[in-house]
Amino acid sequence: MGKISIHEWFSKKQKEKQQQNSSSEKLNIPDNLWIKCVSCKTALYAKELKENLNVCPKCGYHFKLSALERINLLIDGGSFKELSPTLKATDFLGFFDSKPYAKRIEDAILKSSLNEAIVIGEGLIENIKTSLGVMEFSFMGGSMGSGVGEKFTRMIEHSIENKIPAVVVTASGGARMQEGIMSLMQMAKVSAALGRLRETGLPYIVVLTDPTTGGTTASFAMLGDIQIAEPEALIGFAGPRVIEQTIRQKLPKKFQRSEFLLEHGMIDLICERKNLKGTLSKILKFFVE
Amino acid sequence: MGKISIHEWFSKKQKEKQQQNSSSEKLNIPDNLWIKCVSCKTALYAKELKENLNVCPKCGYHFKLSALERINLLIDGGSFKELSPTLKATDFLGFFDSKPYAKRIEDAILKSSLNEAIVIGEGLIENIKTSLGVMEFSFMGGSMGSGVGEKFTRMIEHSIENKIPAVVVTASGGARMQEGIMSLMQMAKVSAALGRLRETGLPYIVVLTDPTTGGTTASFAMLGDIQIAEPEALIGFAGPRVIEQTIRQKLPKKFQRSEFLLEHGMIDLICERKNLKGTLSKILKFFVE
Amino acid sequence: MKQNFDEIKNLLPFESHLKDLFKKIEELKKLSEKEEVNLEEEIRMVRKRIDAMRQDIFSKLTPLQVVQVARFIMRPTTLDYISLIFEDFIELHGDRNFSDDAAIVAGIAKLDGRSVVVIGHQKGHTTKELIARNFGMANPEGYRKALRIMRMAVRANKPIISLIDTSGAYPGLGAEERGQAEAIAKNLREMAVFTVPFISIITGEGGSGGALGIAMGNRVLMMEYSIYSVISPEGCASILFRDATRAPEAAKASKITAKDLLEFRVIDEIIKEPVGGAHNNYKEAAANVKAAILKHLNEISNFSSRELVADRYNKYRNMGIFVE
Amino acid sequence: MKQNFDEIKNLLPFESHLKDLFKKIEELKKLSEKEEVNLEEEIRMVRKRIDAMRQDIFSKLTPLQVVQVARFIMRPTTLDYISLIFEDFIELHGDRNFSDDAAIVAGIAKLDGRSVVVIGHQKGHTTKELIARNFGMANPEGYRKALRIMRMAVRANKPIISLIDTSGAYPGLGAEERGQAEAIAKNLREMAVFTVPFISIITGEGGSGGALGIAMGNRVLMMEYSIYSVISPEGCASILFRDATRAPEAAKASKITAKDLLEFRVIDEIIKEPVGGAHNNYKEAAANVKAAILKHLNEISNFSSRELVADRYNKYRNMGIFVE
Ligand SMILES: [Zn+2]
Ligand SMILES: [Zn+2]
Repeated sequence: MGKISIHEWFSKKQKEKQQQNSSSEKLNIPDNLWIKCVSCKTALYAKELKENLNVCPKCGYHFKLSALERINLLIDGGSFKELSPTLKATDFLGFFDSKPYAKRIEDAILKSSLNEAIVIGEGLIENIKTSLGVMEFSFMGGSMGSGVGEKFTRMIEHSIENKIPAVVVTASGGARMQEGIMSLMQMAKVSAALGRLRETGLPYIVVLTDPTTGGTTASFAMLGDIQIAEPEALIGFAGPRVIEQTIRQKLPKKFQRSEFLLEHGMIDLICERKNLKGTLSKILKFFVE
Repeated sequence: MGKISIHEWFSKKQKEKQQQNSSSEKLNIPDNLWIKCVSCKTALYAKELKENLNVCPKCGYHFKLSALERINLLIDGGSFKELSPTLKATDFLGFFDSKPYAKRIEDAILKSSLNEAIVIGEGLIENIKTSLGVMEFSFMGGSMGSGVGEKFTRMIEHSIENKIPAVVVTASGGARMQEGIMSLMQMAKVSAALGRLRETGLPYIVVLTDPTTGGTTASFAMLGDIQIAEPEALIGFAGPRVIEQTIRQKLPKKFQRSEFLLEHGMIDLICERKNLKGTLSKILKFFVE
Repeated sequence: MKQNFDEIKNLLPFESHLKDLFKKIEELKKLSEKEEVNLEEEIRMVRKRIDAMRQDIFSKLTPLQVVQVARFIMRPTTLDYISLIFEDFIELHGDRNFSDDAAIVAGIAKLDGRSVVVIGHQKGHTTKELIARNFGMANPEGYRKALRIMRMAVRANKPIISLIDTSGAYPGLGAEERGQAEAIAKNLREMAVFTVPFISIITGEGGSGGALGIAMGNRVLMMEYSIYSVISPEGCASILFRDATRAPEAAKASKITAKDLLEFRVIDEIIKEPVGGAHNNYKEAAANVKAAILKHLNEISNFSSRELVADRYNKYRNMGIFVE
Repeated sequence: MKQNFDEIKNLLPFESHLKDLFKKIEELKKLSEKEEVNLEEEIRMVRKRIDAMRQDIFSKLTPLQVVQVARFIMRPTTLDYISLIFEDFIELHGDRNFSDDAAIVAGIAKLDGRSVVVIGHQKGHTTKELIARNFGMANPEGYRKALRIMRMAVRANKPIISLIDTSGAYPGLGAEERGQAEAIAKNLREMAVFTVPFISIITGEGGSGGALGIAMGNRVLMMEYSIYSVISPEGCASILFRDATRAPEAAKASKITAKDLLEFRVIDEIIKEPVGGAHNNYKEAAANVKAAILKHLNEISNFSSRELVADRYNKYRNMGIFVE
């Protein structure tokens, strides 16, 4: 468990966020700005967008949510207890591309005010105690390296130890290539944890958000007892460009979007953000009652 | 177990067969006759065909085998012990179409020298003790009614009780409609027996022969740990005519044939009749050794 | 849900002589409005007469007439029953393999506060809906979806309720390619060993393997005017009698009504329908179904996992009539 | 099986300077025939020199050169190894859902008299075979077939041997439609809890999730010149360095050779290859693989089902390097 109270933690995180220079992040721009919806191109008043849970009031396009916003959305006020908040990635390969991995980690921590691309913890969802993992896409594209793998695994183990359901909200570009083979091994690690969870009969619920691809999809993101997706989220194994290069043709419209996956039998339901907590709580009630 | 020795049983059955008037059955015609291959249209000397296990020496077309011929082919000489040989169907619905079901049963018994469309028993396949069920297509099209369902179930139970593998050779047009709903219930019954068998870890091997369709396919014929098919056997759920009526177009060539099922992932391997016993014994050895 | 139900338009062929009585009611209503007189008593009397006649008609239905009721387009569908019987239903989709088959619906729900999984074939009340649902005829994906969700129920230790209403599994090209037989067969084997209470209700048509594919409950119940058969009367007539017009005969010979099947102990109970069939009163029909589910669920809820499997195994093990 | 292996034609780019020595051997052979003199000793000497030079070359391979060896078209495939290591192999086909994927082969066999299930990616030695096998890149059906047959091994309580040789799971349209990610993910979860001994060997390319999808053994071994990586060096270069030509650098940085992975304890042992790589001597390569399988199988064969699951769980549970 985190060493500070949840209340302190939240205000600390929020303060950190406000202090950042974050002009590139839609969600942190001043309230009086206008934002153009990436889908319907409508100019939206930033405050209005925020109040609408970052969903375009005109066309329903779901903008990204940060992990903290997501936790705020899903978890009953003040009930979230973070687990392993200090766990961090480390540059064990001495890997560098345009900049060293060590520097990338540092930058990501500064930018997101989080130590890794997933926040894990325990909290109440309409009074049901749940293990929760929420990915942060702004942290190196939500990529899964040793840190994410370890934290996800601990989240599942927390579920098993406390006999409570597990919920994960995904947002990830896949494996963290800067950790080489070790990032691949995380797929095995998290899936093994889910194999153990499954044997207990405890439920594991996945909420897929835009985007979820690569090794994350091919491991814990596709293993939910129930798979929920936000509308129009990109969800796939290979990236669209790789596929286009392979098949040498344009991809169909809506390819790899939530609606496409629903049609192809890969997810249970698509749920708008405003209904997400209610739906999750009904699902959890089905399992725990 | 049958009350007579296997040797007696075999000679009795063979004698009965020879005594029959069976001009309609290719396999019982005098040895000096010529038979036209239904596939390549070659005229074949009946004796030659018989010696070649009823496989056309020119094109490899697999003619039907009777249950007794099949048992002779697969089971080590003299090791077969029949189970429940006296079990018979009965006309409990008083069902009649062009003739009463009671009469149909009688005729089928006379024609086939068997009491039902399946022979079950225990025998050695290259020295491996095995439960065996072999269907007889000439007995009312190998249809599954209460008799077939009960005998199949007993065969599986024999397997469980004696901790030996189970092998079935199918040849069936599906459910025996003259028994109404009770024939449908046999699908549940035989599948339930296989559910129990599966929990023991004992293997269940299916050999699909021409034709296997309808409720037989949709129950025990598709539930093998390993699914073997003879070449070009018709295997399907719905009959080709029903499908053509539904989709209002001609079916592709080779539709619902063994090769088609292999391509579509439904069977493990296609095995020529001459290799069948060897292949079965290798498979059984994998499981029992 | 039943909407704008036109009682005259929706008379079954064998009750068309009730048309005049319904017209009479309409006239009385108009008159009452026009003249501002209260004719409720009169209307009530006609209704009573209709009900009495219907009770008489329905008590003497031929098997083929029962088939007509069971197949009637206004007959409540699985989703109708779900909305009237369960709370907090969340539909779950997909077989995690190939597609989501709209001919079978499945989901989680509450039944009087108790968590259950409910699955069923889905037809529809309009041509459009019927086409979207492939007339309730599932492809392999439907059976695989059902299995996936039933297995989830087993892991979560929740009872399963299945509602059966299909003329059969879809006999299409793709269905064969993707293993219709395999999908149904696997369901049968797996349902046999489910360690949770499992109740199946034939609500409309129980068509052959396509029905059985989700119907291997510990208890199998049938609505009063539903049918359950190994082949449709038409199919039976055309195959066995080589004459499709002999369906009435085939229907009779094949014993496909709830009453017949109760006699053979293939089913455990008949669920009463409202006067004139379930389509005349969805609420009453649903209430009867709910009561039956609860009764049977209560009876088997105390069974251990082992007992549930043994109970189900014995039920099907003992089916069959033969001599020896 | 290796056939008509042309030693000159099949020299790897970085050993092309050996060409002259091979030509020398050919000349000596011709001369010996023509003049009817015995030049075997001379030939043996040249061979010895070749071997010595090769040993030297191969001891200093750059990571990208190892990649070239691992991908070489003449490198033994899964079916080559199967025919040389196992007896009584019977190939089993199909996922029982959609198709049979030729990019993954699976079957039952005997290993020194012991029953085992063996699965592996299958490439090929000719363009025709490679196309038929989709270059060893499996669709979801391949992973589902593998899972089906591995589960059969678990029911039958037989060990599983998997041979890994793929550049990755196929990134095609149909593969996405039919759930490539789901298929791989499910395999990972299920492999983790298999109650039988499970040994995986990277024989050629261990490409990302497509490799891992059948590679979660209790023991994971690598051939000396095989690679195992989360992304191909070319892919890594083009994504991270935004320049595909920087593959050598990416190969080096990513640590993809057997030696590197042994250091990270991602693998348990390196299997020695014949001089000049496995393609120069299938028999020797296969013998080494067989010896390694037997050694590790013997070590874990005494484990109980429970211990096997715990052993495998802990192996993967402990993978990862982070600070806290
Ligand atoms: Zn918009
Ligand atoms: Zn021929």
